[in-house]
Amino acid sequence: MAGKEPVLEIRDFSVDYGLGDQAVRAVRDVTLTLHRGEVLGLAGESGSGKSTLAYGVTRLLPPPGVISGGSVTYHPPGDQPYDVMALSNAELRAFRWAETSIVFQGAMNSLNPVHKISTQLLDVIKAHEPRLSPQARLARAKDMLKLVGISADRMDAYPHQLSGGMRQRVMIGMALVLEPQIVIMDEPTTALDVVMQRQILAQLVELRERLGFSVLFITHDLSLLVEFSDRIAIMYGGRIVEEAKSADLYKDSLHPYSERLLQSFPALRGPRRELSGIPGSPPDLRGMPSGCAFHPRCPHAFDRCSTDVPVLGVPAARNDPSRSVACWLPGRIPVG
Amino acid sequence: MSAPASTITAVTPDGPEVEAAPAKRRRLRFVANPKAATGLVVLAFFCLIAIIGPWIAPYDPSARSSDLIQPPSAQHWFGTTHLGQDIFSQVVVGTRGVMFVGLLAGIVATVLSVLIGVSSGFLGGAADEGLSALANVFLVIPALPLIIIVASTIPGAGDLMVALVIGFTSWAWGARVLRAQTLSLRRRDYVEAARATGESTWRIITVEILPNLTAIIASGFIGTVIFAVMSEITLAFIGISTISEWNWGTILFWAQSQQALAQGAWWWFVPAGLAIAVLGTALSLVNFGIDEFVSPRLRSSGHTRVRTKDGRTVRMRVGFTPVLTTSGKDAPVTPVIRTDEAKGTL
Amino acid sequence: MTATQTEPTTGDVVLEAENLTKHFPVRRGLRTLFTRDRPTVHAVDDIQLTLRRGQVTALVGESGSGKSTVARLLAQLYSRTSGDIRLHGESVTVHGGRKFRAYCRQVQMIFQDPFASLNPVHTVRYHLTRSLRIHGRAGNSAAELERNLRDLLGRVQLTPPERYLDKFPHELSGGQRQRVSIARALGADPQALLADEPVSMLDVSIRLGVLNLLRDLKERLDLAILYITHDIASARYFADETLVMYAGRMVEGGDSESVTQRPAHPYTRLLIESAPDPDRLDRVGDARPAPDDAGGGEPPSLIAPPAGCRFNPRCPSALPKCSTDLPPRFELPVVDGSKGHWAACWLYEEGAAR
Amino acid sequence: ACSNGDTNNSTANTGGTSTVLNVGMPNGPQTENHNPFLGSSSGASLGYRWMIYEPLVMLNGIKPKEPGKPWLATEWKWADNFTKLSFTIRDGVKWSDGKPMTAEDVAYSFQLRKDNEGLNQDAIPYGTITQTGDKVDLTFTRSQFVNQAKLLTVFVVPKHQWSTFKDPSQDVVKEPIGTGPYQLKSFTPQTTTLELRDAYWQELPKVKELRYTSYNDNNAQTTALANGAAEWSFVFIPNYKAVYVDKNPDHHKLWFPANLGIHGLWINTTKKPFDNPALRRAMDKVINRDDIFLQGEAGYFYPKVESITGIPTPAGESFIAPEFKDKVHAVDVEGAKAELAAAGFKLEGDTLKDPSGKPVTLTLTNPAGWSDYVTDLEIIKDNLTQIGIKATVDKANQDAWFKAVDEGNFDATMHWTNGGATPYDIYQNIMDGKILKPVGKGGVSGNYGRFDSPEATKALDEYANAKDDAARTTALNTLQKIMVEQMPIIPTSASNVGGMYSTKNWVGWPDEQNQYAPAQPTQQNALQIVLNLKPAGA
Amino acid sequence: MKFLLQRLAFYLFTAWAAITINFFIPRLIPGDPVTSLITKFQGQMSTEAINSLYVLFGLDKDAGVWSQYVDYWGQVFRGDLGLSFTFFPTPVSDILGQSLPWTIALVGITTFASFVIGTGLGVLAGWRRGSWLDGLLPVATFLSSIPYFWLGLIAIALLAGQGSFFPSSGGYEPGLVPAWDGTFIGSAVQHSLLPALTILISSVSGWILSMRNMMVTVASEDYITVAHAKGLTERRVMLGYAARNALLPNVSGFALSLGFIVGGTLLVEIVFSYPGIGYNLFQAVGAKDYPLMQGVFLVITISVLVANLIADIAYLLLDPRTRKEG
Ligand SMILES: Nc1ncnc2c1ncn2[C@@H]1O[C@H](COP(=O)(O)OP(=O)(O)OP(=O)(O)O)[C@@H](O)[C@H]1O
Ligand SMILES: Nc1ncnc2c1ncn2[C@@H]1O[C@H](COP(=O)(O)OP(=O)(O)OP(=O)(O)O)[C@@H](O)[C@H]1O
Ligand SMILES: [Mg+2]
Ligand SMILES: [Mg+2]
Ligand code: NI
Repeated sequence: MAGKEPVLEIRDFSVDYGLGDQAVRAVRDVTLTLHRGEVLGLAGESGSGKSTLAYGVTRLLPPPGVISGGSVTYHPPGDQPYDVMALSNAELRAFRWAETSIVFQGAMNSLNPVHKISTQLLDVIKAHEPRLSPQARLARAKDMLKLVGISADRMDAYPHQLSGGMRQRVMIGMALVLEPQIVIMDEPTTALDVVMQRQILAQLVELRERLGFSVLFITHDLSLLVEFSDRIAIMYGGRIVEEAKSADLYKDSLHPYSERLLQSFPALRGPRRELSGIPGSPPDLRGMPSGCAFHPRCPHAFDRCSTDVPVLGVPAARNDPSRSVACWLPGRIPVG
Repeated sequence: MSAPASTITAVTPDGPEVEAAPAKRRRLRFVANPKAATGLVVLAFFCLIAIIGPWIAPYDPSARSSDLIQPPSAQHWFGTTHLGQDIFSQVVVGTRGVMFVGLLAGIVATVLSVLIGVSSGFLGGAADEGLSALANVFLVIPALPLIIIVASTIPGAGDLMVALVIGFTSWAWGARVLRAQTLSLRRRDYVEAARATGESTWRIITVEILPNLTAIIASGFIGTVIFAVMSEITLAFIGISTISEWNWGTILFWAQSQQALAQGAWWWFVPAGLAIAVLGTALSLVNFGIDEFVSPRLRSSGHTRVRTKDGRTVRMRVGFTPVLTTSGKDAPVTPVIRTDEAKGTL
Repeated sequence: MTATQTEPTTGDVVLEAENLTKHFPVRRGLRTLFTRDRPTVHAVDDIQLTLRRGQVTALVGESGSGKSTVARLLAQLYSRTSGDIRLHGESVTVHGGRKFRAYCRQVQMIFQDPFASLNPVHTVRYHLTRSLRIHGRAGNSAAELERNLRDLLGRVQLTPPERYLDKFPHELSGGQRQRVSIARALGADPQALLADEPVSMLDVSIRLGVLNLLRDLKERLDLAILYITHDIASARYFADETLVMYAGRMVEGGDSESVTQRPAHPYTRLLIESAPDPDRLDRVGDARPAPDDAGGGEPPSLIAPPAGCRFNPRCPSALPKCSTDLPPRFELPVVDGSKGHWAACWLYEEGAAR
Repeated sequence: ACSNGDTNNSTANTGGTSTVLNVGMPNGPQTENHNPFLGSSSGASLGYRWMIYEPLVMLNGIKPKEPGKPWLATEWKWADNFTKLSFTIRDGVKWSDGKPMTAEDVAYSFQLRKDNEGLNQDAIPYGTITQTGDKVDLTFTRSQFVNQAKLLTVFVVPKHQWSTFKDPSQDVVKEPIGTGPYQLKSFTPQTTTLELRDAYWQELPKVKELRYTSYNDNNAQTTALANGAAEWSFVFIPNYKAVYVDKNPDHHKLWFPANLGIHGLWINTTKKPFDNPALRRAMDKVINRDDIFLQGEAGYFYPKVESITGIPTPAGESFIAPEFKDKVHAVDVEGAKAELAAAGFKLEGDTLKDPSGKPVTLTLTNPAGWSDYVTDLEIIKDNLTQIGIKATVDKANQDAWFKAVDEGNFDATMHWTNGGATPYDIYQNIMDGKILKPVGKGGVSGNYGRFDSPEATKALDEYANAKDDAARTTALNTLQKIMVEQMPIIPTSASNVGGMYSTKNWVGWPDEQNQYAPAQPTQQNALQIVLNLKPAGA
Repeated sequence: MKFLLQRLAFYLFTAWAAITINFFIPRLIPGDPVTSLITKFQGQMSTEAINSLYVLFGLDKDAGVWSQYVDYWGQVFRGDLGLSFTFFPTPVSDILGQSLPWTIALVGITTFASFVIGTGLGVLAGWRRGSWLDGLLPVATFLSSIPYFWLGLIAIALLAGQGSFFPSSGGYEPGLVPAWDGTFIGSAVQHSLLPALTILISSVSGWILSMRNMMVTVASEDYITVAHAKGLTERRVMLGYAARNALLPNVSGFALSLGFIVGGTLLVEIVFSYPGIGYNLFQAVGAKDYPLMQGVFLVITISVLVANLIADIAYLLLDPRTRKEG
């Protein structure tokens, strides 16, 4: 959303798994900006590097993941921006959750099974706001749970005593308890029923209105994203191949991959259209195709696609600063 | 209403060749684990000695000589006993008994644990209840005292008998692990799928389930071998089992009954003990290798330290991903951390 | 062997289920050990189902509604509590042995997770050979077997076959694996395929390929397919007929287009409203009430299911009757050439207030 | 801390001279049981029962021919060819609870044995037991010549205490009352402490306190001896010189005199070709008793049997028949070969063939844990190769071995014989035809080799029931002759009644020069030794 | 609750099985205590004594197996384990009462200490993978492969020489009478140091290794990443999240290992002449002292059962998932 101020600027960001010869680059030179208050959707097929990017940005990648390049600049409201990649461990700890929180895919696995949910909630508050009195902490935790629709008497439950949907709500509540600027959500609802999924997302959107945080929302379900997010970035083979407002992307996608991806979803309403799917299989990180990673599966590929890597930029044909694409097809080559 | 056929052909995957590693290599991959490799080499060495020991031993281990209680020398590498017997020969010849009992007990216990564990896990119901109760009882009843009691009361218990006694009393742990694993395998789709294809129960157990238990069975086998070796040596050492044949426990028994350490004859005592420890270590290493093979998380990767952009060395660890370099384009914004008092100290 | 191109005789009933019921006994605690009644999970109750030659029947419903249980009952992997399963009009109950083999030669099942349904220690060749062998279709010589194997792989478009025959499952992609599973099922040359969520574990971009393949097979081999899914949009795309399950019971059924476009049962409506849909005009973020759901999205307990209509605690338009009496099937009026559309809801009782 | 006896003995040690004697035995933790009748009691196991309960007569086990010392009996007399025995009981002896000891107590002590089979461990055929004044008269149903020693050394228990026991064989006698100079002070599973009584019918000994410590095994006991924590013990120490004596050569002493019991290689005389006495004699000629003594028995434990009659010396010196007086055993390979050749055996290369042409092989069996016997067997096996006998050593489980020996299912084994005051017990145990049972039938109490010699049986019977000494000597000489000619067992070592002791704090121990008692702390004579000890400094 | 009742039923069953095994052991095996006694004395006890010993030990009677079995149960319930032969006529229960405290004190304390120390080191080693603590692992593997008794003997030879602080044998100073006073307890502690150290060294490694592996496994769980993401302190994540969860399987492992530990201590007690129950078993085996053997076995089994029960309860307290409401 042009004009809005950025809250997180990811620049030329690369992530490797392993070191030296065995290194596998799972995220390549990603540049992406999250603006204050928006929901940015990140889509792409399995293995395209969505989670890796999210974990990399918060430096939570498990070994052997290493960040091999780039910067992630965080803009605190009304303060100097700083690079998350340059923080020391202690600084990082203070940064986490207070500024950026994460909701993972499986809530059962994100909650420690042996602690009460109240303990886990209070832990966060205690770690970041040690001055707060225990009563105040408790009150805050209760408020937060109420906000996500969990009654205070479930505070002392253990994770296994809650249903999947409730656990996911607890996680969301926990993510918001410190009122961070950014909430990263990595497929937070894939394990849930569609009914439950819609309920939770509706609640989240409502909370965003109230608290004003930004969301980086990751999923491979494009139809969900189109409906839910302000902007969408499509990843393929570790790179962002297209970025646009969700409505624009849905109506008029520029990258052949996005196009095909959108055609893979059967629609529930409207006329039954023919679906084609995407032939071929996803690229292997160890042996990435040269040039555009999508060219072996692309119906429009031509010579240049297999030699040069397309850069992400505002396509000449559209000249709309709010969208960018990485493709060599005529008219999609960036201006300048 | 139907999709064009062209779509279907287009879908035909001709994706990249996914690492075309031959299957065999995958199964033996755990040998590539340095721990497993070290363990296997040492183990192979002991096995070799067990086989050729009697031929390469420089002396008859029971033969007396006039060199009574001699410290190690060129003639007697590990010195001699109170009867002038060559300890090196005893250790070499004694390897066979140790390996024999260890392996046989391991085999017996493994076969029992597979039979009981897998059938209990697969059959379920009353059979499962009964068999797992049996396993639990054997698990809780202390094995070594039981072995001592049983071994001490069987007349003429030779190596074979000792191996059987150990084998018959130490299958329970493996059975329990296998049962749990079988229970989880039984629920796997591929077992259901095999059933739905029409495979017989017997074939499902032997061909579909058992191969997937290989690592656990192997690990249980190794564990039992360790236990059996220790038990056998213990029995020999406290003079309970028949010690007609030489083994390391017998050597220690003689050393102890002749008060070797009090006499200062450390050489009588140390080699056999070290041999046990080395064999035990080798077996444990193989087991670690298997464990790491099964659960790759346990593998301690070679590179755990990396160099960061400012020249520091940082450990790779959960929760704090190291940052290697910055792209030179934009100089990173100088870190300015809000030292907001309300947010606590940094 | 290529598919015999006989004219699809749509309407031939292959497999039928009537009043199919499955209750799982719950492990008893010590306290309940001595009481008379054993608690049971009412996983499936009173299911009516017909699979016809050359037709795809979709079974949709939320997680835990008993879809897989139905499939397993039909595959005779579970013994049923009551009800009847008829194969070509003949009632069958088999537990194992030769009769079971004879049954599964005609009815084969495909599992949800292609990563779990192939044994990691066996090659593709092994899996397919077994399937052929068991059903006596392996041929008499090695060459014949080889031919049959290639034929099978060809049918699921894994070509060239030699590239896949000696691979282990982990060397294949998800879509390829699912194709191998399908090939294995085809190895028996069945008349009915029970596909239990065959694509839900696959990536979006591959899903469609597998579904298209199944559709192609249906047409070429004249198979009767039961397609189980929780993705109602794919049911619309793929199935001729769609049945909706809720908490172990069928609540609505009819041709796919009618069910998805004109859902009748409140649960079906909730389901369809909740499904993500880019074409929807009002977006999630917009001020629009969440779909009506009085139960907070929680399915009911199946050990003590609600009396009457099982959806009544969550139903926004529940009548007093709903919590006492079990609604029977009510035929719905024909609209736009819809076929056999029905709903088990008191709202459609003759004369009920609409 | 226990390494230096003095530091922790401070409670009892006053000044420079010791008042405590530390006795040790390698018998493991004890339970409180002071019943002198029971071999399983701590009193018996550690030996302190003899410090509390005294015998009627004190006999010296290593000088069987010496008349006994009057102890609680002042006089004793055998009559009617050893079927009658009368004691005169000492006057003025008091029990440790102050009550006087009377002839009634003595009679009661005999009666107790007669009435409880479990307590009559010598299986004495008691007749009548009568007490008149200070006299006690006993009759027996058989001649008790061979049991003389056992009867005279009977210890006496107080009737006033023992008659209150419900079952004397199952009572642990928590508060032992005896006539000995010591009484119980404290008991712990590790250590029993005895203290000196105020009064005693003899001169009070110098040792004020006796501490009996039970170590768990030979190793621990040896260590305790070596570092002085134990001053008196009886234990097998391999390489005793290095491990024990050299730790303090001035004070660490041991003396292991033989008594009349032997150890030897028992041969199954029913098995061919070992039923041939010539073969057994040849085997005897090559077995090196010195090696067995030095290597198997660590050079002291079971003294070597020198005499070819198998009678240990010097204890049995006086019993040896004139014809064998100076015949000592010596290794004689040539002699053995000659003997074999004469009997029709052939030595082909290094294999001996019996007269029927079969090679002679032999399995030597003993329990695995018995390191000295097994060592002996290794030596024997080695020795036998000199005459071409191929022997193998089979180390069996103890029970299996016992059963095999009992039922006669063995080729040859190291085993002991009974012991007693005369060589009769040895010979009876080896050759008595009355206890002979066929191979395969167990429950024998001797003659494991199934040696069937009516001549020997007759001689044994004559010895036990002879009317006079001359007849006895004749019978014993016959037995010796049979032993030498037939060799039913090949004697190697004598039983011992020895001990290790330290002269650091106490002197007056028995030794080669002063053989007043065997040196073993668990023997009855231990009391004599304690009475004889003097502080080293004095 | 239900879980606990189930476990209880299992324990009762195991106890029954153990007692039954116990009952049949002496009936299935040859050899008898009298001959063992005779052989033990190697000639110092006359063969004449055999009959009187049979009478003394009450081995001259015979009864039906079933009635014996019933009698045996009656005895067990009365806590009457019969009379020992080795220490005839001391009741087995007295002997056990005398030695059990020593074993419990030595083994109980050291096992617990070993568990605590090993688990602590394992937590660190697992958490700081790749640090110097990894160097501990091969050493630990080696140490855990050394037989207890061998280590004990070497320790005695090296450390308990003449004039050393470490006594080489016994549970306390020979002259002392057990009492709750400083001298005695000091002496008991001093005598237990070396055996305790031996047990510690050879058993601690097992805990280090298993705890490390559990930590490594747990460290890659999502909730640990979440805990890091929450910005909790290192300590809190390591102890409250990782170690707390990694401990659970180790608790059951702890209970199961008790059986092995009792076996292992038997050797330590033999080697260090420690007056414990393991040594009793050794003696009993040597002397064919069935009542004592049975008694020791029973006590060991029951104590292992009790320890297991305690571990089960601990597990119950530690893992909320096993706690079922209602
Ligand atoms: N530890 C690792 N070592 C090597 N490669 C890895 C590792 N973890 C992930 N990868 C690879 O990195 C790539 C990106 O993975 P990532 O999990 O980010 O994908 P994703 O887009 O989140 O997929 P999904 O939709 O399945 O969650 C994948 O190809 C994966 O195989
Ligand atoms: N073997 C079993 N024992 C007891 N209960 C079972 C068993 N199998 C299934 N159930 C229960 O029966 C109900 C229906 O399960 P089923 O697997 O058929 O649901 P589903 O619709 O296939 O769900 P999903 O979409 O998650 O696959 C569930 O509540 C489940 O817990
Ligand atoms: Mg992901
Ligand atoms: Mg299912
Ligand atoms: Ni001390």
